Amino acid sequence: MKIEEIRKMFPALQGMMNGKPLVYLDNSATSQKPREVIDLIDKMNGGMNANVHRSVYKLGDDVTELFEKARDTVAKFINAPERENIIFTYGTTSSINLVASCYCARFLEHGDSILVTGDAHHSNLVPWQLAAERVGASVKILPLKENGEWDMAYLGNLLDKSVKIVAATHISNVLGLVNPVKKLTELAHSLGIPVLVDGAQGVVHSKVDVRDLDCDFYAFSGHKIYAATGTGVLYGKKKWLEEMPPYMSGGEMIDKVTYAHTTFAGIPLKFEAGTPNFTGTASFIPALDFAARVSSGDLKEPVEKETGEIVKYLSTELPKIDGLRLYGLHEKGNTENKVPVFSVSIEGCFPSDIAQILDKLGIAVRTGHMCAEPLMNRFGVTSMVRASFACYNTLQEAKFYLECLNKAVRMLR
Amino acid sequence: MKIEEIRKMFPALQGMMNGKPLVYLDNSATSQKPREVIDLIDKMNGGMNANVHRSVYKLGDDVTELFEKARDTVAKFINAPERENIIFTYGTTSSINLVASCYCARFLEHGDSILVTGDAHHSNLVPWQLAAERVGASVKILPLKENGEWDMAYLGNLLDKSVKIVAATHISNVLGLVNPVKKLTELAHSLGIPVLVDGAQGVVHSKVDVRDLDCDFYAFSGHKIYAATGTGVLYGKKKWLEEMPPYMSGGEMIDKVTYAHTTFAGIPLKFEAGTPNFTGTASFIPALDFAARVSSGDLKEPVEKETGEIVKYLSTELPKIDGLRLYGLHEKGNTENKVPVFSVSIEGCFPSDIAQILDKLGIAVRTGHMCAEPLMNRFGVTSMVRASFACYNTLQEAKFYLECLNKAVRMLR
Amino acid sequence: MKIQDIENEIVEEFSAFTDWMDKYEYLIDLGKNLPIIDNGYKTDGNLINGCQSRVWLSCTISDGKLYFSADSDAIITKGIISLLIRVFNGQSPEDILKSDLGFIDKIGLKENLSPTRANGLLSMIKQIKLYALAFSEKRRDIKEEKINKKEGEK
Amino acid sequence: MKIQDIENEIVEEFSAFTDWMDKYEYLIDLGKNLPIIDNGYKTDGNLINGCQSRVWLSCTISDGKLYFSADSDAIITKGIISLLIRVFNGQSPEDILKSDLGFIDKIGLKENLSPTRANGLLSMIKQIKLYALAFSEKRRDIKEEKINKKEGEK
Ligand SMILES: Cc1ncc(COP(=O)(O)O)c(C=O)c1O
Ligand SMILES: Cc1ncc(COP(=O)(O)O)c(C=O)c1O
Repeated sequence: MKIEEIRKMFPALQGMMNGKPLVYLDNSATSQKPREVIDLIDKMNGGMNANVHRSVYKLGDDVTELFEKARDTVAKFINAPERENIIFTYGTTSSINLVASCYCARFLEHGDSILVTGDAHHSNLVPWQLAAERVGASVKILPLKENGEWDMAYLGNLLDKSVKIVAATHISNVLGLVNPVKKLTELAHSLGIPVLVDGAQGVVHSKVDVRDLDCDFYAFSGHKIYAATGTGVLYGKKKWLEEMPPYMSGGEMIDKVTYAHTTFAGIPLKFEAGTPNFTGTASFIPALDFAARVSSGDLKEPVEKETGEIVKYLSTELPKIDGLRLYGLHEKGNTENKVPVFSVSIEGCFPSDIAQILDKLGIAVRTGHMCAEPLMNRFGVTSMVRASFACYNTLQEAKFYLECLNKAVRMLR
Repeated sequence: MKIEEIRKMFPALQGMMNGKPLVYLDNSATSQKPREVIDLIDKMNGGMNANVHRSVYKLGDDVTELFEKARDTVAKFINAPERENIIFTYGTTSSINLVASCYCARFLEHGDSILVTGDAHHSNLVPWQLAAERVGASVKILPLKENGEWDMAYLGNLLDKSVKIVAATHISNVLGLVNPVKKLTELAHSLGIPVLVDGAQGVVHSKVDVRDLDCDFYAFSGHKIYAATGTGVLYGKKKWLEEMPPYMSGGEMIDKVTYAHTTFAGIPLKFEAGTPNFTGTASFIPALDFAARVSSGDLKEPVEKETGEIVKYLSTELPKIDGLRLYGLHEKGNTENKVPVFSVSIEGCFPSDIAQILDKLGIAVRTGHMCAEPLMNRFGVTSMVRASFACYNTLQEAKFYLECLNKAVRMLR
Repeated sequence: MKIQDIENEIVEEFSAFTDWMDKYEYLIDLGKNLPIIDNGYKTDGNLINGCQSRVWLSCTISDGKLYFSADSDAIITKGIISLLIRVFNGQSPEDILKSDLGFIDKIGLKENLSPTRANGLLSMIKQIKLYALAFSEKRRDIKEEKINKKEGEK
Repeated sequence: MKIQDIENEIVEEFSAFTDWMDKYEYLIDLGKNLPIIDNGYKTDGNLINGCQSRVWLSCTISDGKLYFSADSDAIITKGIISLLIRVFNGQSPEDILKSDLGFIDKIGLKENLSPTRANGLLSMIKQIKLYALAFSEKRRDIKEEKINKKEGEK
């Protein structure tokens, strides 16, 4: 019943699709927004709107204050040591591109290498490929085991002196496994190698503490964690952020500009060129307030309970479908580190056919390579069907999904 | 009276500041939003929300359609030949950085140069400085005349074979003069040199036709033209966009990805890495629908009339204030190419003092270097006071501004 | 039979279905029965990449009429392809160029042709029209022959 | 006089003003009368960059008490500086470190100390406290002397 109350906070969940009540299971692609987020954006667009920083009037003060409060909120949410560790970007992709561009410009040289985990989203692979190409460095891949876990056995060999940075997936958007990021970071640090964590899914499905993880960078998107689209975060340790050159330039990220030469502001502004998405970014405040209730507040217990049941249910029931392969499950059916993200392929049933039938039944799932083509190749498929659940999804929806999936399979075979 | 009706479409204009009715004259920094924009964003956040591209369910189709319709809307608004000419970015700054990075990566070499107009906003200067620095090229500046116009006499000498691109300001955010961009482009093209136009203000205050201007790139921000924050446009000719390497990478901008190598999608997607700000970007539809009414529709006449009167009034009355210098006015008091952006300095009155007093009177203006420090240096000041008017501002507000400015001066002297 | 008549015929057939499930089951059946393209023609040259599913299309001309065979890895897509082929097969390039395929909307499959679905169908229709265009221009001076996509694009 | 007492005195004085204009006019007057910092001290070392306006601050110690002189290119900022100097001048480093400047809020000038205004005032207060900190730690082993910002920061 608690989940039903949570659902009421999200207007989108009251919607219909193709004449059926919407069952939204594409949360790893983007989350729905709680009422408080919608209202804040509405309020800002409707009046609390003025460009941030350096204005000398009340309205501008108010918006700037909100924008900077969002920085405090994010810092607190991931337990960053200081607010200056938080750079606002436009999403995980732009956060990672920033590091791939600026860290590598400063620290990557010909012959060096970058280690990327094999479950990487394109956004945490391609920027490194391009950065490596630019200087003649290479990208190495940490292989995956058959069940989707990192194959840590390879790590010793891969982590050598040539590696200048490790790019790791906290939780893969395909496999839904919480990876041993802390352990990886310890190992990398023992060789003096920094670690960037792609937390696009990790920040949604686990309680993130960047000081505990001790990672050097942590990237995530606002739109996947209840905030507005076009918002993102890059957490970085100060020592790196201060050493790195700026990424984009222009606007208020400067110290002094002449026609001949420019010096730059300190962090975080150095990395925030141009007018930021101040309205969207301010929505981190209500979004993360809500997320904190889920990860450590009053909603933790009911959500954990429901999610746990969903994971158990689908981990057990999905494989009963004839010819179905479920990707990303810890050995011996251990569901401890599994989050409610279920990617499958089913013999004789093409993913987009399944999704089309589910669509007619009101269910939104994702199919295709899910921006992880090499991962598809790893498992010998071109496409999967993914159902990804959020804190507002119910066991009942999981059951309905299974029922409809079975129906689709019957129709297609 | 027509203007009063326009004002009613903007909820923010009904607001108060410091207990006084808000007189918002900081429109060059960011515009207020019409009801239709606010409502669309509200509707999307409240239900019409799913990640764009490649989804196989109705909700995703609907959002994708809206996002792509925004592309058509923008293309039509600036008369781009094809929808593929339109790249969605996060603002003018990110549009210009994209070109400075990708065009220069491909076409700028050691010893080359870039010509930037002397009225450039930092966002159209610093990215070129950094791009030039990277390869050992230089940045040349087209000087300004005392009245703020480009000094075209220098152009012949400056435009030589070493110049690989010209970065021009359509309308300066400080001077408010419509620059002869078409003429500049003709000259540059006669030498085979492409031209990027910073249209952050130009797109708001003039009817932009990129085919008529014949510029190679045109950049602008959504938030200054009634759309959501965190949105922007880069128009580019296909021949350049196709030749340029991608900027950010990751997400759906790929063709094929393997661990070893990646190939990229065609334009425009090649330049749109990661989840775009789809909700914000969709707001270009109602925003530009409104802007089109102002630039060429039923609101053109009343707005032109009111704006014309504001320009005449302030161009005449401001200079009557003792010790006041008004920057950016065509010779002989010609106000034809002047848009309602008025930057001044007043002897013995420091800009931020003036703004603080105006703030108490409900008036929002901007002070400081306005992201154009070299331009301040050019005129021997560190700071100005700028009042910038939008289609919804009235002559009455201009009069009130003048009255309050006089009051501030009296208090400060 | 004229394109418009075949379209009408299909609309008539689909009017018998009372809900989407019957319709989809019919499409799936059609898809299953679509004569698989000769493996020889399932080449990269005949491939239309659609992100969600791939479509292969090959075209033959005989007696001034065009004939198509096609395949897809998605069965519903294949079912729709089979409808398209039924409409287009044996038609003249000119008639194909003129057709607007209004029946797709009428039988309620519009979303399958939307560019957002990226299932290759839209590109396939574009390709069919390109073939038709190529033949309508070339037919006077070409022999009956099989051409592959690359030629059709010229 | 103690810091708190001076603060109370200022609050008392400001309570006479019925509207913001009187208050601002008073501040402007104060600003005009603020003894301009010796040009010799208007150095880069004493400059606090505040984007909207610049502030120069110099500090002297005498008899274990701190004395400040300052300037700004904005007159209202200067007026507020003059209030701050009135509060801090002749105080011991320890008392300065303990002060919370609650009077600024009480007299309704809070927004002037907000970081968003970037007028240098907040940095100036930080700098004053840094001086106080430096002297409270060093006073036992230093002679009375003038120090510049760089030293104060140590
Ligand atoms: C002329 C000009 N160029 C560029 C910009 C930068 O725009 P944004 O901050 O939206 O990226 C602005 C806005 O301040 C501007 O007025
Ligand atoms: C693991 C992972 N990394 C990166 C991204 C990219 O995020 P965005 O598209 O918001 O930049 C995603 C989202 O699809 C993701 O799931």
